[in-house]
Amino acid sequence: MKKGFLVFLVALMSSFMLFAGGAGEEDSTVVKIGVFEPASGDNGAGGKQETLGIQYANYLTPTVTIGDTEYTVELVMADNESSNDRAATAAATLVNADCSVVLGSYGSGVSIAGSDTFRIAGVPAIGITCTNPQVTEGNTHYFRICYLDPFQGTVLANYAYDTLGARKVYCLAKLGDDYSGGLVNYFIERFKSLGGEVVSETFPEGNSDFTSYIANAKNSGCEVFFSPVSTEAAQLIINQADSQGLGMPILAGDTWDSNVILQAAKGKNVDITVTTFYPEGADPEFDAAFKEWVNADSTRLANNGGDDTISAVTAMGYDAYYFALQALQNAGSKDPADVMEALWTTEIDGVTGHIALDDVNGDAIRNTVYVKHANTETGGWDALPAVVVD
Amino acid sequence: MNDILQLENVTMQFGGVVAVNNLSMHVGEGEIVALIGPNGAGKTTAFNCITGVYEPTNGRILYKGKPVIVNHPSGKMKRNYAGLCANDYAEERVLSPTPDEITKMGIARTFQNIRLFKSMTVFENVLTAMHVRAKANVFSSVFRLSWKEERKMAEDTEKLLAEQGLLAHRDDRATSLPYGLQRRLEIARALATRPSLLLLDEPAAGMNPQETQELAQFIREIKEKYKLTVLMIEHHMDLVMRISDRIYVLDFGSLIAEGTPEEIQNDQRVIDAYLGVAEDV
Amino acid sequence: MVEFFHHNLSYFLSGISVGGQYALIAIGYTMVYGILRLINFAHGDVFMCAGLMMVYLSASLPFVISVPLVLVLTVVLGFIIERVAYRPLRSAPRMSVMISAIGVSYLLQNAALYFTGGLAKVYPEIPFLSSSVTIWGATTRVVTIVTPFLTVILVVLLSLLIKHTKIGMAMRAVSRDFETSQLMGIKINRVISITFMIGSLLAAVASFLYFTNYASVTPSSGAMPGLKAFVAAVFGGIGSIPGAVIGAFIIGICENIIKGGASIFGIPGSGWTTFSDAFTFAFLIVVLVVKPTGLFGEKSVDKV
Amino acid sequence: MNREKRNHLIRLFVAIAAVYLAVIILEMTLRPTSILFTVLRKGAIYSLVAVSMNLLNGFTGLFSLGQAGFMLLGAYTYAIFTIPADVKASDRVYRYYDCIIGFDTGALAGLIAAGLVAALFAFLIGLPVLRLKSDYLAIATLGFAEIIRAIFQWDVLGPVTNGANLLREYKDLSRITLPFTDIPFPPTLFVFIVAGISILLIVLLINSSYGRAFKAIRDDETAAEAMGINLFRHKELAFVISSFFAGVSGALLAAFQYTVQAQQFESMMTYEILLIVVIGGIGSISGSCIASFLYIALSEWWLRGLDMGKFLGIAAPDLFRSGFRKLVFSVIIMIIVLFFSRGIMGDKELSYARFISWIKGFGKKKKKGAAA
Repeated sequence: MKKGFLVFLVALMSSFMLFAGGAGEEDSTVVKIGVFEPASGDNGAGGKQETLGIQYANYLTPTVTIGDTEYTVELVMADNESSNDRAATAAATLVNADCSVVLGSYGSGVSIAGSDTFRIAGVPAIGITCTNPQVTEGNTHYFRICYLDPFQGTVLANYAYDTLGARKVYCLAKLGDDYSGGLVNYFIERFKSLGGEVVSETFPEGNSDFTSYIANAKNSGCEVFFSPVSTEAAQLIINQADSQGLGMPILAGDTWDSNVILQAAKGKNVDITVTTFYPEGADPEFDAAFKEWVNADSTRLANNGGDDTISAVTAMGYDAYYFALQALQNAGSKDPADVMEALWTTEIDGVTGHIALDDVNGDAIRNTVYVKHANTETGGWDALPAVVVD
Repeated sequence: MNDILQLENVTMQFGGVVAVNNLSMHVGEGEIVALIGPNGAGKTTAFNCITGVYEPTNGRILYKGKPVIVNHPSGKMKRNYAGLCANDYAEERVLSPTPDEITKMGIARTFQNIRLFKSMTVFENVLTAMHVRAKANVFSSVFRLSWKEERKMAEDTEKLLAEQGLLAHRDDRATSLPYGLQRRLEIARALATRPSLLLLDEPAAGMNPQETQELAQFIREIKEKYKLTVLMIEHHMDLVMRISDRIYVLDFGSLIAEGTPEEIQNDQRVIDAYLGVAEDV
Repeated sequence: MVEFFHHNLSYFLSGISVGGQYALIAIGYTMVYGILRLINFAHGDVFMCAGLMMVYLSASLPFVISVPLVLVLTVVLGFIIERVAYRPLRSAPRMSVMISAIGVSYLLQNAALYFTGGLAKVYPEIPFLSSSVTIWGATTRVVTIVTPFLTVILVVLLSLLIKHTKIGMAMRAVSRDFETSQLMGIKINRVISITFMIGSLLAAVASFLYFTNYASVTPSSGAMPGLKAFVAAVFGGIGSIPGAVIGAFIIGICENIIKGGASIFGIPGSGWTTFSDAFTFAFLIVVLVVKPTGLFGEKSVDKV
Repeated sequence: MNREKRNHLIRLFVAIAAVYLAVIILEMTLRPTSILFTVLRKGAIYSLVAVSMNLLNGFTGLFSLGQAGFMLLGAYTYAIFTIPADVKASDRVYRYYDCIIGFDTGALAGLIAAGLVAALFAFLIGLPVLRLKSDYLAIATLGFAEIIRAIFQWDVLGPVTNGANLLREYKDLSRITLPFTDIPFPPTLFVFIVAGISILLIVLLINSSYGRAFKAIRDDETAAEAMGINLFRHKELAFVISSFFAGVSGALLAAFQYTVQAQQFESMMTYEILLIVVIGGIGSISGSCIASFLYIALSEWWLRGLDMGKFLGIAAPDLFRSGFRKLVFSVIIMIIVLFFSRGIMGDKELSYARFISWIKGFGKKKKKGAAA
């Protein structure tokens, strides 16, 4: 009986090996684009929304003409689980699947962690919303189409100091998280240079009790609560801030631009302001068509967080796809090395604005930060004036 | 004759229960001494005190004339101590070596409920006991720089097994042996630590008269061969009477008699202890 | 002193509240350990599953139905886990059973991961429990206040059950001596099943309290509270119910004091909060080194 | 008797040589990004840590759950030692802190340092903790692993550990070169050599006089003590040695991953390793190795399709969505745990004779099945 089962197991495993090994015959008219995004873990919600943007763009434009041949674009997904140690293997999966270019990831830590795998394989990667400078710094294979944390942090610090009039700010980052840690760091740098005072703390992985941090913010006499953490933690913070009566504005970065936040904040006594890449309504045509597409399928709707609010990361994902296609066309080949070369000079006009990369690190040249305020009655975003920095 | 082992006023108290009470005894070099008494008399506890498993509450134990275990009641026990001679050793330095240190000094033991190394073969059981006398440190042992010593240990083990008539079972799992042979293996294993004093805890337990007889012979043989002194706990009176030079009798933790087999056989207190005293007498 | 207490009331409140929640989970650990000598690693995940069940059930059912239903389903889950994953291994070495527990924990987490799609689920607001109250200047939720009282009531009920009912007596007998009580005609399997069911029931109650406070459930939500509760059980002397409860409250309160350390003691933030989890363990190790079987644990003597 | 032993050794040697030859050939023929290499490297690393854990749990009977903590120590030591001094001085890695360590070493020195630091910590931790028994020891070691993790994330130590942030640009597998040259060392071979030598040392230890003493402690502490084996000293020895190799494997893991962060060394990692040890068979070195490769291959490779919409040629994106792989994987684990509770190898080692008899038994079974 047991031995029979063993035979079965061995047979099963050998079949796994067969199928996993031979990924099937190569189709010469297919070009593969890797999607290196988290579908689970802390950043799962954001990763899924970003992926939706890519999928939507792929749905609209499933082919690309490189040279004279028309290629079908195949998206290869790999879930990096929002975890830095899984990122390397997820990246290896994409590389192994012969992707010409990789998009992602949401979250800076995983991008940094996966970066070397792409470097060694010589596959270019396009960061979509990973804002930490270290992603692209000092390498030639990682590009990015969004603005960077020093920029965003400066904008946020100015906003807290000038617009909100705060002189003492409470900063909360997640321990070991490159995104929140980095952004808080640049925020503090700027805020202190403006003459403000900060109280800075971190919370460990897996923490779900924020009441003490909220009490700390209240007790230390801070005027703004700055916490650019993952949406997962954000939900908890909003909830506990409401029940404990935080009584000060909450300020956050691009991660909080998500309907997860809106849902959590709806009907609560909280004051949330975020900075982001794209405000819904900036391109009504795109908005309407995307909403229709999302509403047509329950899985898509679920992946978008249950409603059809458009997150900035979705718009960025959408632009990233077209940016990659443009690069493929410019390269005139689907060879990763050629694409990498072509990316430096690729430019497009996307829904989030004009995208061109600088020639130092391959970062996007952007000067606009959009600001949104959560409307706790309607459960939507109110757009505030965008900040343009020269 | 020199005393190899001396117990002076050894008391072992667990909470309020005095398991061994003011036990004093001595074992001469080359003797076979038996420790007998009804169940629960404290015999094994006394063994455990000698071998360092328990730290006696009070008293002193000397090995080859040197004190090796010394203790006196302290802390909470100071108030609760129910034994005698509480202050006799108060001034002395407390000595409480662990069982392995006792073994290194040259006292080896067997157990009442056989405790062989279950996963090992007969050969490995004995070989393992040689570890205590090995000189190699962990590096030379791992890198096999001490292969000579290692080979010597294996040879000694083979020799020991051959002498005990266990060579035929060399590669059997220790626990697969018949009961009598397991007891014998335990003795062989104890011998592998090269003791001068061997403590046997009920070596004949569970044996039939035939096996018991063989055991008596066997104990005498190894005593001669390895120049041992033997202290044993035993219930089989014929075995005790046949091979012991002297006998100590324990009852309720206290020593009630001491003497040669003949003396003990005729001692009224011993007979009472074993058969019970009628209430109205 | 009063001033100090008043000023930092919110820390103590959340400490006591989270302590009560840990206590309810810890009882499940300690009872199972008392009887089977098994660290039931899956217990924290049973707690998480209770939370997820509530999320899904309350979406379509009113609370009057969904709350009891969650209690029942969690008890069933506890029963099934014991039946499927632990009972077949009753005669296997202890390590195998523990591995099985780790396996179940892994399975529950991954099942939750698959069905939730890896996203945090918003926990429904249970009326009354979720509303805010202000006590002595500290704003908090009703659940924070309710938790310690509910915990104490449940613990008292449980102690009465164990002291005075037949099944309670059987439990005590089994935890004292497994083999003998079997020989005495106690139906071991039944006792073990009931132990698991009680543990799961308390975990379900804890899940209402805990998730109402923290509002979202993820597949890994059970891991940390589970580990903390387990530490509390060891801390109090594993196998002892009062020990587990006291241990849980101590750990809950200490943890919140550490998190508030910068504010409470006026020490500027030098990363105190990094140690809020590690502290629990440091405390445990100190206790174990001083008293190897925990605060109320019984000393076991090896028979030689 | 002796000839049998010699034959056994020769077969063993040939088998090991064949494995290494296969690795070299694969490394020369396949493209370097093949997923097979990921599996081989990670499998070898996990083999080493599983064997080191087996030394404690399987051979010495010490129920320790601190392996992830010692891997963390090893990984960080390796990374900190081998980040080039000029990178340390720049803000490429130490962005928010000024690194106070001014030197750097080669990979080999880094590996040894990794082991030594882990061993040193193990020595200190062992002093209080190893007096505890069974489950209490387990929870205390688990606790120490968590404390180590917290310490390495502490801001104050930022100038050394880079706080809780990633470490990178150290001598990862792509940067390791042949000694005294700039020729890159074949990465998979490197992992296999380091892990292989380490496992060999552990095997030698287990078969030495000290190894027998460890096994004696596992079988019966009281009897072992009565045979003159100092419990504490031998437990401490096993703990330190096991941690040394856990540290080395942590260093290898760091080299394999290109980046390393304290966050990942959580208790789940220790459970994973324990699972591997038990699946392979407690007390079996070859079992631990086989189980590691199977475990990694299943989770990282063969079942990947379950997450990506297409598996065994069946495309069902709604069923095979993210997370399904882990679900299936944990079901497989449960089945193994429940039906093969002694693991793949029990406490036996893989040998030619056993393999042959296993195959033979297999044939018989099959024939019977065919007849029926």
